[in-house]
Amino acid sequence: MAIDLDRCDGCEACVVACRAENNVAPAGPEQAAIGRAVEWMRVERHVEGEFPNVRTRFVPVLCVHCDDAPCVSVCPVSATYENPEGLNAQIHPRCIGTRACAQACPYTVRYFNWGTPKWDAPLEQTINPDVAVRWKGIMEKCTFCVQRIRRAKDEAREGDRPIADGDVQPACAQACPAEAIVFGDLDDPESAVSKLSESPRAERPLEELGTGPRVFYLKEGDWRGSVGPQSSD
Amino acid sequence: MLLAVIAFGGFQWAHQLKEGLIVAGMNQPVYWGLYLTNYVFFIGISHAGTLISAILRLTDAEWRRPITRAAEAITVFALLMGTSNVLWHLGRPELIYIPMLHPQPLSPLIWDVACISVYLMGSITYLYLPLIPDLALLRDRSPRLRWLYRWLSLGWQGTPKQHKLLERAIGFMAVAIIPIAVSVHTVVSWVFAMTLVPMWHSAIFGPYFVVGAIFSGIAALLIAMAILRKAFHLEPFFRPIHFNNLGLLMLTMACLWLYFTFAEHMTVWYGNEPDEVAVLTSRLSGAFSTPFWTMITCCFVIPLCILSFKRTRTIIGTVIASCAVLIGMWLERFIIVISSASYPRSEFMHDGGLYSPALVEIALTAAQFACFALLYIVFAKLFPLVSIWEIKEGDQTELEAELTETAEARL
Amino acid sequence: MKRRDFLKNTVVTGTAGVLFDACAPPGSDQIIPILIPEEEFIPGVEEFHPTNCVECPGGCGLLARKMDGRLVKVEGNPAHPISRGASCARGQALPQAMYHPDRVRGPLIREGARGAGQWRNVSWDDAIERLVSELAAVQEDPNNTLAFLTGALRGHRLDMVRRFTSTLEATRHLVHEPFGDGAVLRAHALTTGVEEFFAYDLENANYLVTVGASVLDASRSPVRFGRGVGHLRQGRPGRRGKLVAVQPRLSTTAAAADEWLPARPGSEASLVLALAHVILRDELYDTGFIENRTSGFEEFRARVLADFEPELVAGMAGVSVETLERVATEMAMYGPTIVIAGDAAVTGPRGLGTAVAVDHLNALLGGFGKKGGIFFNQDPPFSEWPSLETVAPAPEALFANLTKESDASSGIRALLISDTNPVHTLPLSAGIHSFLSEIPFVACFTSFVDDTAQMADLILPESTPFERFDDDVPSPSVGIPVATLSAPMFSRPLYDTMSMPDVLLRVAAGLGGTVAEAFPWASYEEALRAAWSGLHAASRGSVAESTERRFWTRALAAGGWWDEDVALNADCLTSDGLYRFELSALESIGLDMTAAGDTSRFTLHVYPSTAFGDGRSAHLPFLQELADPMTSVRWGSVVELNASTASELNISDGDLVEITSDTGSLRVRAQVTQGLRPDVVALSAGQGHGEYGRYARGRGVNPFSLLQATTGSDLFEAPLQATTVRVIKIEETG
Amino acid sequence: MTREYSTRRLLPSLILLLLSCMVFTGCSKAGASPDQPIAFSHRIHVENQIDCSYCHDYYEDYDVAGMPPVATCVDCHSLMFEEEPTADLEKIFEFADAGTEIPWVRLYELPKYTHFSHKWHVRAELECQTCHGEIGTSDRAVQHMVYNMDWCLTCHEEQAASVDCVTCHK
Repeated sequence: MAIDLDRCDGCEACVVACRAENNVAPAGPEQAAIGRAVEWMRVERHVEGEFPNVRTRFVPVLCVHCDDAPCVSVCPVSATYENPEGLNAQIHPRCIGTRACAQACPYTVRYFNWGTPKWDAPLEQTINPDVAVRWKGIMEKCTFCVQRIRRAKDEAREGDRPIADGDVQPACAQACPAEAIVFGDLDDPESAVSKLSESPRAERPLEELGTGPRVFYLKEGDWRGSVGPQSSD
Repeated sequence: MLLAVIAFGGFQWAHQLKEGLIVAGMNQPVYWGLYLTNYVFFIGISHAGTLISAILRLTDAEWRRPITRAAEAITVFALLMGTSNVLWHLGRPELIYIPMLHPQPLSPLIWDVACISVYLMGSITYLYLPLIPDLALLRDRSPRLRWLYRWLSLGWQGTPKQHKLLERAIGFMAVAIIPIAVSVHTVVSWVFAMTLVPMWHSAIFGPYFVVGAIFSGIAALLIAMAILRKAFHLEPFFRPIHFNNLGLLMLTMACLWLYFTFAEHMTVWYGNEPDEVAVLTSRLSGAFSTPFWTMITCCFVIPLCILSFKRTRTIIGTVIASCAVLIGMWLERFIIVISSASYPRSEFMHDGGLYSPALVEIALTAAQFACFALLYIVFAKLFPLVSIWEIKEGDQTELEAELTETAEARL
Repeated sequence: MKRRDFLKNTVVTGTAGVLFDACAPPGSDQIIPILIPEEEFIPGVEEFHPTNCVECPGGCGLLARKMDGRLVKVEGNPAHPISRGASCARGQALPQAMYHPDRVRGPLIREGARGAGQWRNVSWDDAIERLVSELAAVQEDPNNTLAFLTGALRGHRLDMVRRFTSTLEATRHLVHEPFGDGAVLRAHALTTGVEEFFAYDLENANYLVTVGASVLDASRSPVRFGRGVGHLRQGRPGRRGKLVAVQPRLSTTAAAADEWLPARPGSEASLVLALAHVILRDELYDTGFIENRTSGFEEFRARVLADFEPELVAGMAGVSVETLERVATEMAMYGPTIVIAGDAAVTGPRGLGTAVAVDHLNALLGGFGKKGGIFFNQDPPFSEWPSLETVAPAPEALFANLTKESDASSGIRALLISDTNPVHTLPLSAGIHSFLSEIPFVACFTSFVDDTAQMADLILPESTPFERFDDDVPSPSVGIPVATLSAPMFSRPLYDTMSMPDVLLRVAAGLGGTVAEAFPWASYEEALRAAWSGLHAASRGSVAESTERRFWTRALAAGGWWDEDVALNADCLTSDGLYRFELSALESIGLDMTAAGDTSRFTLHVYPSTAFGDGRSAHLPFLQELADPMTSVRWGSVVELNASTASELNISDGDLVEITSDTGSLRVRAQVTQGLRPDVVALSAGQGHGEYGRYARGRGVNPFSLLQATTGSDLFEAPLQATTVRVIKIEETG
Repeated sequence: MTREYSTRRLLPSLILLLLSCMVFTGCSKAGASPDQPIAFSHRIHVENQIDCSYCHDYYEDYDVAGMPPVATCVDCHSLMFEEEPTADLEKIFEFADAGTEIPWVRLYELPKYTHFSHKWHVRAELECQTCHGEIGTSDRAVQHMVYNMDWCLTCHEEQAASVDCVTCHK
């Protein structure tokens, strides 16, 4: 996945889209107030400088599906693992809730079900059948919308064709108005995301830790110089 | 009264089982709280016994004879308490057996499980073996519970053959238990050190924890001894000399501990890696400054003042010092666990709530200390806390000589 | 046991259908797919039904995802010219509006005192009978009047209401839309003769200046503007456009911008004209456009050159001369450039001036009709409904102005309210409460008992977009004719609800006579089909079919009709077809703004919330839980203070402060920020509902309660940055 | 003597342990056969050459196999004049007249956190019997077995199907 911070305007459509797609129940005012809100996708805000010269960056933060993930190695029961496609998946029934993975994750993108997720009836009617509803005492995290990947594969298999670039769109990427989020197969050199990952603006979060994140951030470009004088058209 | 505390703890736990950890105080990013703190703390205490008594046994320090068992008992019960924390800590305690069924060898937690279970077995045996002859004694003398003692004493007859066997067994255990004990706390430290979390990811965490463990262990032992001394009138056995010697041992540990603490924080300060410094400042001047400086005082200043002078190195003195050390060491564990967890890498986590323990966590902590005390007392009631046969065995005069000699050496 | 439940129970699959069958809500067993027969409903198979979003003026086309007979999610409709497959946070939360636990599940009649919140359930027949009798009674007495109060309706809902109000005797159509940017529309009308939002060709623009308008968070269409700015930035390899935001607060838009000009509230018009001054002075304007397609240029030029030298404006606006000079030059050099005005900047005494000044600036840069510039909306070729013999309807009046007139309500005997919540979004001082209390009969079309509905006598529950026929003509659009169409995705609504146009039809029938004749349709669907037959007749655009019937089906399936091939146009509709450099609106604009004398008072800046807009989305838990992009606040509100101001007042983050205006005061936690002018405090609209379902009730504070009501006749909605307030720290004990 | 002394004491506890193990393992066993509202016989229908898909009309193309609406039953049974009406046949028509479906009692249910598709298993040419046993020749529907993950995995490994967790877990 590649996220273009220059396009991102912090509208947080991705955050709600993710909630709706993955059945993330709201924690409610009391719990949210003490840091129990679950957001597989959240938008971090970095404000620098003093009035009036303030620079702001919005950074959508989600599981970066590390190539060499700290969370995977610390789990005592391999409830989280890296699948052949490079997704870091969380297998809920196996999880026993040591929260070691959460503590080990340098990106703090693993979330724990402190209590039983609540849906005031009939809100539970909006639950997406493709995604399991988690229960108390287990970890959960971004799956890159694995259920959508599965559907896309099924369709590809149905029409027996290979799965094409852009067939799979996670909820966040689909919702993003600015088209800042691009998802695809990094192993396919032709895919849009591979090309973006080659961009000079591309950088990987906390790469120095050697986690090998699979999410690239394209940092903001400089306006000057990138635009020639007024073109007649 | 202890029972009441335990009962309340149990009730709170039931509540937590029903509602989930939502009733506890932990949050994001502080996923680990008081339970882990207690876990590390008790495991630390456990090093008292076995390690000390084993070392002393091997070095044939004669003065050890009366105190070994008291120490070994601490080990076993502290371990039980420590491991029990895993139950409260887990999100799904009902699945606590899964790590045995599907272990994931790369996980430090699995190493932990392995080491601690071995250690627990080991120390129980190590407590049990020297107990056998005394049990036999009880079987023959005690007015009540004979069936129990008979069952436990495995038909000990005190024949030379059995003695030889026992001695060898004890000798072997004494050797075996030391590396295990050391490994246990090293591994416990690795649970933290193996992550990339600021101020956990440190190479000296292993020895640091071991030192801390022995440190707190001695403290616990001293307190226990003092209490038993009063409660069971064991003055003849637990003599000032014991407190004196252990006090000195503790003093050394205090210095060692300070050295490690200093080294740990110094490197961070000098390295000046922003995320790590964030944690450091929180300890030195930030949210965790109070516990931090209390810790320094309790773990170093107080013991130093009391233990370095013979005049104050009395029973009372050492006990006061020990209490201080225990408090300090608990705080140390607390700070290590919580402060690092509270300040994750800033680039990706801005608003993280600070952690404050909830009722259930405090209740369970109290319950554990109570339970620990209770078990210890029960044990003391049922079994002789002083190894009768060993003292018998050790020729009195020889012992006296050894004692005075060491005493003179100190003066 | 219904077959569907039976299926849910029997199929071997882990669908949530099974999971939650136990706690299925009452009435949910009415949910039956409409497009495919009940028998064909297969668990685990997804369907997508096009619908339209009603949360904001954006008018996105959506696809609603249905599984196991339930609405589980919405996505943007990829074909729709506005959404292009995307959606915003508010759109994503929409399904929760349908399954909200506190939805009104059937018509309610007030029991006990007004506002007491005691209701009696009645059947639709009774409800409509009541409505008819009330309206009939009003009609009898000639000096009675009836008023229909709505938000800024679009599509044929608006036509239905207009038709209704114009057929009934002595009936007024009142409008209240707090962030409706009415001044911008008026300005457009004055300068170009087009009283509609412009369409901006952002994809091809290089330079975008927003004056007050937070186009990326809440104003107008976050989705359309979000995509536009995305392209402006990185859509074209080697060319990166620039975004400049002029507003006192660092809004999400300003934060995303390359440059933020924190102009003093009220100085925007002068600032814009100062930019114009530089462009005129240095003769950087588009001479071709000025000469051929505008009128009144010279007068404008004279005025601007005379009165708005950057040196003079800079001090007043709090923006340096250099910045003004530079930005103006950049605008001219690195075009195509678009300037957009909106929100707080276009309210209050100088609001219209600002809007007009911005139009003029666009004209100077020759933005109209240029690639990467400004175009006018084109209406879809709907066929007209049979014309009425009665006189044309009186133009919509602004509710905000009406309420404050002392004997305003004297004539009004009955009031119908739809798609607006004035009790929440009007300043307290507007006297809305007394206004309503003087009206004998108030009826509300709404899905929820909100602050206004609480004051009603009759509540007529609305169907959600997923349960009703509806159409929409997005505004602002993208310059091509676009009509969104949505059909119910369930054969029956979840609850006993009916959409407002259908109710009007039944009421009209009940009233009989000319009114009944004016509404010759059995259902709103029929009325829509009648109108949409025009699109079929046009036989162009995205849906072209042989028969009208097939056209309708295809249009329903496609989610609307639009014509991408039509040529964009920007021909002014003024008398002479030229752009008019209107000056009268600029009369009031000058340099008379003196620096605030009383330093203990701050200007209160009220802005639309990213999550809630004007507050109409505040009832959705997903949005309440959403951390605001700039303040990170959830489930509540904070007041933003500049860091230096805060330290002067000895206020730090999280302190409880009291904000007092002449008309009210409220207590809220403070948030200290660098992203705000020191002489301004900022509060977000949207929270502080007295009634609006369990998730919104009593959450946060409502800044409208502090605002002073509009004064004078030609003003628009309440001024959002003309109120001054005092801020004091509240010492909390314990 | 020491040894035997102790072993004798240990024996009872060992036996106790064994017993408890047996109890636990005994908990999950297949073969459940709840009483259905109608004594439906798969055998008879199969012998009458009625294809599975006639009633379970989704199993080839969808995740779920599907259960027939009562209408499907009526379609045939209302035409078979020669068959003598039994009480159970009557019930069919009762349900049909009442406009309610037959509340069959469910035999197989997979956990909520798993994803299963009949389609791909049918396309992989698995016999129905593999999972559902000899239901086609029995007069009473009996739960063939309780599926557990190991069972699934063994087959997946044999068939070289995906054994990636997220293939089935959701």
